[in-house]
Amino acid sequence: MKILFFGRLAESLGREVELALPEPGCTVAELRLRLGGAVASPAVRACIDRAMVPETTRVLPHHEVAFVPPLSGG
Amino acid sequence: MKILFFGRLAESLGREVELALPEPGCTVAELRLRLGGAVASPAVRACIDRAMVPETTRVLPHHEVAFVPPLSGG
Amino acid sequence: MQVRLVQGPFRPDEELASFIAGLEGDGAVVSFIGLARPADAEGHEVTGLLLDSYAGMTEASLDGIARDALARFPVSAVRIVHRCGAILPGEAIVFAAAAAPHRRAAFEAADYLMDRLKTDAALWKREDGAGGSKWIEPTAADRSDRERWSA
Amino acid sequence: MQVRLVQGPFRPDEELASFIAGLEGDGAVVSFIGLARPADAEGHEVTGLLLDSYAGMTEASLDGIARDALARFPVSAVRIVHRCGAILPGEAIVFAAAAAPHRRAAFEAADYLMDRLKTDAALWKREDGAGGSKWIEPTAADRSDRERWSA
Repeated sequence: MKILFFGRLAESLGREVELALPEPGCTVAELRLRLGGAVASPAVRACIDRAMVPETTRVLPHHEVAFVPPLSGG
Repeated sequence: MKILFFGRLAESLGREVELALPEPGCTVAELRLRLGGAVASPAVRACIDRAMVPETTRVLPHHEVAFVPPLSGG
Repeated sequence: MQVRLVQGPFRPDEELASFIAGLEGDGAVVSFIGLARPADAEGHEVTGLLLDSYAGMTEASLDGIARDALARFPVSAVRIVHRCGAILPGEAIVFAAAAAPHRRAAFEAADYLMDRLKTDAALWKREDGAGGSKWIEPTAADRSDRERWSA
Repeated sequence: MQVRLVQGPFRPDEELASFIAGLEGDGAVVSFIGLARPADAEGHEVTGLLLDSYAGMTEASLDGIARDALARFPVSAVRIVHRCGAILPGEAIVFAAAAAPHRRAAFEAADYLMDRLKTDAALWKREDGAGGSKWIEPTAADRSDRERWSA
């Protein structure tokens, strides 16, 4: 599945990476561990289908997953 | 001398009246008494040369005198 | 010119554009536009306003309010454009704007400009409607808004 | 459309004109315009901004802020226009406006829109200057401004 990045994460990791999701899916926290690096920072939030979600949320194959740094507003 | 009026005073009294000032001048309070009517209301303020003045100010022949109702803003 | 008393209609959008064009490096602009309402405080139709002014005194009162705002807040520019004379419903009565490096000062200065204009601008307003004409004075709310700044 | 995320430059004066044209009987309009500053918080030259956005999520965050303002204040209309992408110094970043029968609600709603936009808009800002590029996060002041509305 595709994982999207924004802001300074996109600058260091690119706009997206392709990642094989384990069979029964995994939690956001597990996905974050696999990605590691800048994504591991607690300031970075996970989004599923364009909404921020908690760490325990299960990621499924049809989800659009993104990791985003703190919002900086306008 | 001319006495100017604004707002609802101008509507009832006209934009200006001509008045003979007594020889050594007089105070704003005295002028107000002579004009009487709507001008006697304490809500009406006197102006000399386009600035509000207290009742004890002396009115002199070269002054521009006006009486104005409460300001109503924009 | 940043303070003007105008007899005829003016366009708030053009005031905003020229105010912004005159800025140098500010990040925040707050503008207030007062429009003539088609109804009075009791909901009765208003067909027009008359804003009586006193040449010289009215301009001086607007100038003083603009100067006070510049002295009181960390703003780099303010503008006041005020109509006088006959005004139709929907037309702009007043444009008041403030610009600053940061938004808090711009908001406070614009808010201050309007509270001062409502009580301290030398203007006398008459509302004309089907039921006759009525001269307006500052409301209790206008006076208490004004009091916020007297500390 | 009252909420728009736009890629290229927009004109705040045109936004103000069309916002006012769509009103029906309101007496008060407050608008905020945020301009890209030519210097950063430390006074160093900024040659441009990049506002990264997430298609769908960013628009939804702006919509939510506009809806919250309409629900929270007695205002009849609000508008948010926000740039994304590359922005040059002096260009408008954001236009946020509120209209109401009376000025207090219009001021508070516009103030609220900006405090929310600064902390809750799904945008990521990079300042580019001679000394390099820097990603910006909400300041302590932005966070405490946001807190004013959480009661």
